[in-house]
Amino acid sequence: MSSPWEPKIVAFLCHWCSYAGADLAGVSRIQYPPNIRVIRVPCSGSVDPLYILKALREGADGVLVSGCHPGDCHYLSGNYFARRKFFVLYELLRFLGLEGRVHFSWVSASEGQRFAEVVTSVVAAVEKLGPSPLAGERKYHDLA
Amino acid sequence: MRCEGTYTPCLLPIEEIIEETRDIKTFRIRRPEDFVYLPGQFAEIFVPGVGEAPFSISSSPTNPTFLEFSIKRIGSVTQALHRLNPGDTIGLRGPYGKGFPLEELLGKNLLFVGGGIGLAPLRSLINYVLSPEHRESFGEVFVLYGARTPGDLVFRWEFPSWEKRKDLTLCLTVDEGDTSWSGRVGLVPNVLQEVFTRSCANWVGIVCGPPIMIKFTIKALREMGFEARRIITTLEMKMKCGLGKCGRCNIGPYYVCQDGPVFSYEMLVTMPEEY
Amino acid sequence: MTLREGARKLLEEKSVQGVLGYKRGSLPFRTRPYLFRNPQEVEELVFTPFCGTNLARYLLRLPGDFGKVAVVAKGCDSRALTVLVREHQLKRENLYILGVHCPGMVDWRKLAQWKDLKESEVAFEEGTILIRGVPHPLSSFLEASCKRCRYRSPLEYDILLGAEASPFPFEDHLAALWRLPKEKRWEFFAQELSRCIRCYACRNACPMCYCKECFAESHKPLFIHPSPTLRDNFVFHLGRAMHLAGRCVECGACERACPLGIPIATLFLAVAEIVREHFAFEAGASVEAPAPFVTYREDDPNAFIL
Amino acid sequence: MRLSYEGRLVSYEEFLRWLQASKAFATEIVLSRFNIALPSLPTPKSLLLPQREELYHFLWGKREWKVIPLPPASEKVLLLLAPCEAKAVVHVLDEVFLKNAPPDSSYVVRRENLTLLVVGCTFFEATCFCTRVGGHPLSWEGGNCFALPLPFGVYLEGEGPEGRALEPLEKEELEKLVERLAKEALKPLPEKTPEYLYSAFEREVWEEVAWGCLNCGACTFLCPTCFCFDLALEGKLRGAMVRTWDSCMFPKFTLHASSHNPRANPLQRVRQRVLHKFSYFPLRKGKFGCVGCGRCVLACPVNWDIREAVERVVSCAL
Repeated sequence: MSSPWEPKIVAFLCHWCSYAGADLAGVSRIQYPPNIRVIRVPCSGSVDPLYILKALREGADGVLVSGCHPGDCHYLSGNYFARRKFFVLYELLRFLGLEGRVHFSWVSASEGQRFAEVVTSVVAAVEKLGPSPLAGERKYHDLA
Repeated sequence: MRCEGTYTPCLLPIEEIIEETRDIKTFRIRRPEDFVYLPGQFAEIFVPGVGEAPFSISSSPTNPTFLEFSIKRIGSVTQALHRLNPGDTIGLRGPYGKGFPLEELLGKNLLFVGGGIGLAPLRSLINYVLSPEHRESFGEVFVLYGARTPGDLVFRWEFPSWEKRKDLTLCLTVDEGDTSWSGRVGLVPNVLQEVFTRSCANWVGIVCGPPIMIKFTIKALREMGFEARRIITTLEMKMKCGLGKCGRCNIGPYYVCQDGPVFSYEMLVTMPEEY
Repeated sequence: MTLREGARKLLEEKSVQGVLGYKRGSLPFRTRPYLFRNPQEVEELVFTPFCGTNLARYLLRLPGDFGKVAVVAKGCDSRALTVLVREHQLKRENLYILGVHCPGMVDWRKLAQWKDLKESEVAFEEGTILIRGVPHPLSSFLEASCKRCRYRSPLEYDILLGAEASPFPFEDHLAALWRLPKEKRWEFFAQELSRCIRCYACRNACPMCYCKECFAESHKPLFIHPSPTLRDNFVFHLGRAMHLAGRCVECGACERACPLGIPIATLFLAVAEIVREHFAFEAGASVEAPAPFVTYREDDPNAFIL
Repeated sequence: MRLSYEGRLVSYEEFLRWLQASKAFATEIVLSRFNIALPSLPTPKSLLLPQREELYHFLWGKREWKVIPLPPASEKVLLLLAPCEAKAVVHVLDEVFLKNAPPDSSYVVRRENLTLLVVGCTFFEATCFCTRVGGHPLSWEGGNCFALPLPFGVYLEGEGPEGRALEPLEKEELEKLVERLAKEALKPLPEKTPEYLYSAFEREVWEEVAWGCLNCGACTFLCPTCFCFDLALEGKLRGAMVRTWDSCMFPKFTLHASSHNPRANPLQRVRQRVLHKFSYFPLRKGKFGCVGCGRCVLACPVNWDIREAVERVVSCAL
């Protein structure tokens, strides 16, 4: 019943840039792996590190947070604040030996191609790591 | 009701949903044959994917075909319940608790005082008493029911059938009337002293409603001369198991889920005030 | 002036409503926080290398109208007080800080191997601990957070009492962990985090965890399940670590509180280290410097971003 | 059940061989006394009432909900535990999960598969107070067998390996031990303790007693008698109803959906823990809900001591 493992990646995308970038990738018919589940957020600065941890807890093998390039934030400085939080989380996860599961990127609304490249590289990185050691929910999948 | 495992619910479809007020709905489900219960008992309702919560049964055990639960939208489980439609599945386990002390009520006149959704457990007993097979075992029935506004009165669809009867006095009141309301306006404990003017001999007061209403109604009943053991009320506590095991509904030496939820005022005064 | 004299004077002069300090516990080598209300009680006030509880935690529980309170503070405690004052949880004018030099906190659990050891059989000397007359290096009995302590004397105080304690070597167990391959690190943390029973002792002992409702117990939204699986424990401890970024004063109260002896402070110390190294900030070390997460620089680290 | 002195003596080697042949677990208290390698448990509770237990699974599939009951997986186990811990199983856990109808279906299975080997105590630790609450270091009430580690071998009663009778000198040694323990034992709490405490519910002394407590759950989770649990759902379209330990120390324990909380402040929760063990449970079941193992005293981050709390309140109520 169980199909081969495919990484599941939760992507928090800023409404003003990366989400539009993902849209552009779509309408431009740029191919990228279908492993991401997109959650649209108003700004990368609104992504509490808890959301990222929660995504991992709920069974995501990887998480991608993508916002506007530095200087381009719709709310002027949301992504700068986000960068500090993400850096600490990134380093902390690295300290725990869980690097490579949580990724951050800056992708603007005009960078459809770049969005596809980011997703491709994130999926490849997570694929290399294999299933997340935290994704325990998966066991209920055998019920059906 | 038999199910494999002490905490496993039986899945049943909702037959009918009655909209009582803007935040209260009555859910009707088919009564499983082995679901034997008494008025005042409760059951745990499981909403798949959301959670489980205890609710008192608002239908009378004399009704063989269905069970009713009147549920106010407050927490996550009740919110999920309110989103369900007839035909949707819920889980049921129970009945739990002790229910009203029917033996002690035999031959007595019964004064029911309900507030808001607190009428739900009382309704089970009222309809039990009114049923042809039990009516003769009890004396007079007086029902005083109040709610915040006319729109908050539950079971209004049933009141005509109660009002028709000669052996029941129904008195409704609201804290705050509106243009459609021609009835009484006033807080339940105050109205009680106005409308219930008989001698309290051989009467038992049965009170259920929000904690503050219970508190003042009991005070009023005491002033009217009701003995502590002749005042019966129900307590509400956070519950999980319903079986006196999980520990959270513990008040003094009692577990509300197992020894209650119905308590006499006589018992209540011996308990620490942590409810 | 000794600590007791100082405390007694404050209470006798009625310049404070109480002195928050430590008194001897019911078991050897244990102390417990206590609010001394009258000068006679002060005889029981102690300060030993077993006073690890961060008293700032208890200030948060005093009623709002308590008035002025004196508090015994080591280096880390004084940092906690500074952070709490900055975060408007405490009023500096309501505090009288009785600063004490910290001798380093000793892990009482490490003394359990000596059966029926009495307090009188243990003595402290320059960098050593004498147990039944036998000297042992003090550092092997110290709490991990104390071994990498930078501020053994309080940074903020109204009066500084007692003799300066002798120094002990700085020992960085974080660096040793960083040197391990990442698989080994995860193995270590996964094992330690799985042991957690989520009694929340670490959180409740933490002076910085004063939220009215913790995300760990919140039902709406629900972040984690109450059962202690690795993934839920992971979110709990990392979530807390993120909440403590730039706020953790490295007191190690969490680790001391853990009934299972999980080296949980490691996570929070690591975060404090990251913040120190990259954002040049130390919680409670300065009153003026802005907290790291309420400010930013355009040249903050960016290389980790794709 | 007290010592009959009619038991038998086996050598340590033989005893260990027998343990290894049976599937034996030991609690940490017992292990600290034996130098043997057995899988350890913090308390017997972790075996009978695991901290996480999936009660049933549910799933949405083929346009309908399904509930799948999970039969408890349990193997025959020999559990080595101290007399106080055995009392916790027999006096409290069995009382709540077996005798209090209806019995808890998964507890029943696990309990049936459990053989209790009570290991007698030859000394009191600084945290011990079993004799205060009606226990005894050599009692094996409710156990299937009893073992007492002595200098010359293991004294056994009940089930277990064959052995030889005690020599008169050995018997004398055993009697001496019993005498010494009797001398060192703390005297029991006043018989009316539950009533005293109950009557002191509203006393101000609670404020002083509850003051230092941090309101964490370390004591309740490590307590062998604390049985309170939570039923919490996991998953949305498929998942499980999970039973997990809960603690009366947590503010959410009694929080109603309406946001009313009968025990909202820390003092009330500390009082609940003390009274439930020393007053409510005894008034209901006729025996203390505390067995005096002292784990909570040892585990407390701030050395809050339940022994002192009980004594303080009882002395106020007298």
